[in-house]
Amino acid sequence: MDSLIVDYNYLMTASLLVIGLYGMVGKRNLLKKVIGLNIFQTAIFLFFIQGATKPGATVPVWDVRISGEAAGYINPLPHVLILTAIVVSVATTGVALALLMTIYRRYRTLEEGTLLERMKQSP
Amino acid sequence: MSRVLESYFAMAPLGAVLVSLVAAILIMLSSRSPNLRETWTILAALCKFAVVISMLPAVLSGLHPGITLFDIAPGVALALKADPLGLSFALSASLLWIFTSLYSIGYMRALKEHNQTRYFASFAVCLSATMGIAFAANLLTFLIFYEMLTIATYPLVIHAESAPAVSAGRKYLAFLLSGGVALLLAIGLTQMMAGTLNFAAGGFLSGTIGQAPLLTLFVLFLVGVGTKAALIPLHSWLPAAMIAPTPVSALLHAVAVVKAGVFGFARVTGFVFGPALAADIGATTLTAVAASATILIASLLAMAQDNLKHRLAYSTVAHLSYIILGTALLAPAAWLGGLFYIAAHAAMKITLFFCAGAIYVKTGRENVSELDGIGKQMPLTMAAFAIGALGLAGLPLVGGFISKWFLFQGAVESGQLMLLAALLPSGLLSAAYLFPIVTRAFFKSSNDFNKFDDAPPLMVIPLLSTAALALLLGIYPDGIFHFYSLCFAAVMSVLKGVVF
Amino acid sequence: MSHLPVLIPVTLLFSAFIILLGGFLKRDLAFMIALIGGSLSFVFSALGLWAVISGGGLRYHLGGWVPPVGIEYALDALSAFMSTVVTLVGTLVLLYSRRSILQEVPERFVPMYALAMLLLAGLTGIIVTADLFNLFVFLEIASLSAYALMAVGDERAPVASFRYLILGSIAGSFYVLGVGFLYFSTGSLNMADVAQRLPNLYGSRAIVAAATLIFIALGLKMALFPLHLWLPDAYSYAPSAVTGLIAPIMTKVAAYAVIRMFLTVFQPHYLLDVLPLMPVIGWFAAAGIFYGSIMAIAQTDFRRMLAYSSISQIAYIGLGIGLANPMGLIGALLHILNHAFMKACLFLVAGNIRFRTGQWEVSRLAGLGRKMPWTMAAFTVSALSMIGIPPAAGFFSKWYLLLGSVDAGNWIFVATILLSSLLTAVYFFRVLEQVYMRHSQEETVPVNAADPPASMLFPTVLLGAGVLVLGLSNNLIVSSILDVVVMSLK
Amino acid sequence: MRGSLENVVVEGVSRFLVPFIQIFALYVITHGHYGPGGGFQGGVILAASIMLLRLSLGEEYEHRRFSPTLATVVAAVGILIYAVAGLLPLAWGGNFLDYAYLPIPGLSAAELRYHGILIVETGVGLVVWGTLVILFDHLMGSEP
Repeated sequence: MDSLIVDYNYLMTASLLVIGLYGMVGKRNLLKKVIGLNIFQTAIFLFFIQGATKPGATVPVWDVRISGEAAGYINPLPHVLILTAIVVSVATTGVALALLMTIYRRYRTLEEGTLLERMKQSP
Repeated sequence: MSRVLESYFAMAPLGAVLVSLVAAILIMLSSRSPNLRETWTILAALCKFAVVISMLPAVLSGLHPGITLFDIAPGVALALKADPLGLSFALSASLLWIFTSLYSIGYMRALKEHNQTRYFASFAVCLSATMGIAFAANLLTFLIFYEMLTIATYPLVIHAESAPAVSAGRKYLAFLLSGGVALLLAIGLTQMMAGTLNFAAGGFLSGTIGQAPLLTLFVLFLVGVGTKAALIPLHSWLPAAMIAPTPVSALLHAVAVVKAGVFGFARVTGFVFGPALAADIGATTLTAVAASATILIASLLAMAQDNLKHRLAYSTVAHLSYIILGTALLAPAAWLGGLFYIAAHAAMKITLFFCAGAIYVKTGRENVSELDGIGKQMPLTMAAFAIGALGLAGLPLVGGFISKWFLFQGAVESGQLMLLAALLPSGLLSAAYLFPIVTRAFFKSSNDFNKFDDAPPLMVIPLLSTAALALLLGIYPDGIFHFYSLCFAAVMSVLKGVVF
Repeated sequence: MSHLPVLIPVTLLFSAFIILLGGFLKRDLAFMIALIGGSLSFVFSALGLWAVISGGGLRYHLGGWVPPVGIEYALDALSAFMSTVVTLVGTLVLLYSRRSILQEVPERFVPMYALAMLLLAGLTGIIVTADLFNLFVFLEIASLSAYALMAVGDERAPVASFRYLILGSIAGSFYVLGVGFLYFSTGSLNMADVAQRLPNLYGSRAIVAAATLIFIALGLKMALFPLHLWLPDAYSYAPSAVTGLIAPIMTKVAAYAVIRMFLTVFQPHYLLDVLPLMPVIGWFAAAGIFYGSIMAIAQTDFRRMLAYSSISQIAYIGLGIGLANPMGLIGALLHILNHAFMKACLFLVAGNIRFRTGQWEVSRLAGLGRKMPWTMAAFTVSALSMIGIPPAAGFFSKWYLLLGSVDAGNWIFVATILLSSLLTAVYFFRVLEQVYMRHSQEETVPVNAADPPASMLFPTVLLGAGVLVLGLSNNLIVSSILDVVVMSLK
Repeated sequence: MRGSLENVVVEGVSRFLVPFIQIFALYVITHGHYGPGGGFQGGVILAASIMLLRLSLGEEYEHRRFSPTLATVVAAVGILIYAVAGLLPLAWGGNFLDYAYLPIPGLSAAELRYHGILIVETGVGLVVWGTLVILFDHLMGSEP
């Protein structure tokens, strides 16, 4: 528990996670679900980026003043991973939006309740 | 033995299985031409019988020809082996298939049945499965063919494709698949307990496993094979399955399917547990009680049936339990009687079913009460029926007598005098539900049947042949096919420790 | 030959893009390229399997960077086995798909093949990679293409696909989160490396979180009860060929990932003794077997019935994994293979039915047995195999699972396996009865219904025959491949 | 969002901005292998420039200049570049993506790696550019 209070940023990340999850599961509007998904994924990105930081370190680009001292640079690996994860997230969002477009064109709604009704009507 | 012969005998059990499997394919391919199709059936039947009987001298001389194909699960091979017990079963099934094939052709053509290709193909597959069951050298191989038989019989049961046929088919599957599941579990447990599944005369399970697990295992086996053997209360699929065409009822429900059940039981007691161990854990008593109850209840139920095939079905239920009873006792005579009854009962019961079918084809009648005076029109058929009925009642000169004699002897030998209480009345009961049919046919008169007009020769010849076979088994049990010697050899191998 | 691990997914990946280019020139070129790419990848997988059997595992360092710095691809008995299964079944379905897609969604012909190849690339990538994060990337590649492929189906497909997307993304995110915990605890993403460093950290709560998150994620991708909610709709509304491609292999690959995590990353000791997740999986799976079977019985739509049957069959795999003893795991792995064949065959049969009759209602399949004899023969074999009738393949996976359960002394699992095969019999024989025993009434089945063209029939029948061949040769597979996989459990 | 906004300011500003955006994108791509940046980022910026044009000048006009088909081709070419750069080392005895084995004469292993990354980043940039434009078109298009 202590660590959560001291590292308040993790607390923020966790709350973002929860907000995102709520958006995905709790919201009835499909578009809001996608937004929730994005919040959720962003929280995860933040989690990774936070894990990469070191006090007093700088960006992992060669610097003559620091030279080969690894402690002087932040861990670049999570950044690279998150770069990939962002691409994945963009692609997911893209596919999700494309699906929503199709759904909307077909049923003229993105509200889950109305959508289910209309799906029942048109077999 | 020369090398050629040796390799022939190694392949023979496999050949016996494959012959009709290949025939099934040929039958399906020649669906357009009924004559060609039926030629395949007959050819396959003859080939199969030739292959099976060719093993007879070798087996009687103490050899167990067979082949181990390949491992199908770790430590368990797909293996076939012809031992006396298996050969006697295979011999009776393949011999009777020839008659049934001829009879089927007559029956199916006379009734202009639909979908005959499926019928003959399924039939051939059934026979393959039966051979596989007979020659299986271990429990897993046994199970494979056992399930194959279940599935291959299903199309035959629902051949009529009517609503009652479909519901009978469902009942059939429900019972037999459940039985298969019980058998699967039993075999799985055996594998875990014993580490092997290979049949060994006298059993391979050891008593060190403990009485309770062994008894549980035995009950599972009993349920597994008991469903096919129509042991009460697992019997009710059999009367329902009588909706199938009569040749199916004849061969499958008097010879192949149900006999596969009792044969399986003999395998389990004789080659998995061993009679001594089975007696030790109390399994024999349990089985004897169940079998005796089945004999009595089924005989009584048979009397209440007016439909001829149903009456015969319940009679089958009762008489199958003779075999179970015999092989459950720790007495050589009982074993001998039981095993011999596999062939004897097959010959008698198939005759009765053939007769029922012939009557149906000729007159369209299915009920006992409608058969008054039919002996005048169909004397040959009813004469054969009379022979079968006499045999089932246990009268001398017919195959049934030999078995019953030994069964009585075995019951006395093993000290289970109680069982006589079941065996004695059952012969009378059999007489009570079968003889009235004969007397009705010959001694009551009716206007419906006046002149001689028996069934077509393709039906009459088979049923007379099987009746003759029943007589042969009764007069000279070891004649021609050496059923007696085979059963004797099987008993000797299983009960080698027990004084004869 | 040392390049095999990377060639398997990369061939598929690149053919996906070549399809886009080739598709512009000529539509059928897309199909040809897909087929060639799939077959090549299968050949690579088979060669890899051969190499692994004869000479042990292959390890491959992308870009020459040695792990833990670089990304590693590895072929061991498990992954070579899986990738062979996936590419073989995938290629057969690709061969099948052309006519089906031309009939159902002709306007999407080229992109469908590009997406299908991406899907296969993702799946094989998951299989060959030995890097935790790389696995995530491939997981998402596969999932994204699956969402897109499934959305092309009928009216309701986009909605089903969207639901799948939301749940799938939650799963993907959970997985990354879990990997994050692992990475920050161990400092490595390479599976073998992580496994080496983990034992010192068994007490850590971060590892508990990591394991829980990762297994929830993979359970969702695997559609393990109760995380199966996305599956029935997604399978029922997608185009036939797509379901045929996705249903047999995608959930299996997730199951593979579970096994990989269990055997390689977390190690059996941790998941059995320290944090007993495996028994949990086993019990959920046992519940899922019943749930899937019972729901399947309740369905009137043939494809929906198959979808629920998938849930039940996947749970078999889960049960085997949950048993976590050698027999159970062999059963699970064998069932991955067997079920891939059976389900592919069954869904292709469903596709054939749709191709000729345009519908899937079980009650309206009457008389098809005579009109489509080969299709229905394949169906019969697969159905019997699903029920567990020997010597079809399905029997043997159940046999091993049964022995595993007996070995573990878990009688409830034993009863589950046995009873569910009866339940399976109920819903398959209901169909068989319709197909063979009922005569077709007027206007239920088109008069001219017949077996589909050879390009569709051949894969269907081949898969059906494969079910039998696999059944008879299962001991060979078990002794030469699977025994090696479960060695570490003995 | 279909058709031109018919606003001279918006149109003029976008026409003016786009070249700069694209130059910047190229800068990001070409410096990715030794500084912050790379193919992903540059590709996104390139795609953004196309999207800006589509939004401000209208799709019909824009589709003629940079058609959806062209976007697909760009993406496919990008992956081809990546594939060639990745697979070529295989033929010269290296591992997949091991640029040190690229068959370019007169360069040391380190230099080869350095330029190899540039080649791959260029490919990646093209893929991202093309793919994002495809996605955009798909989302904006009236009918699939």
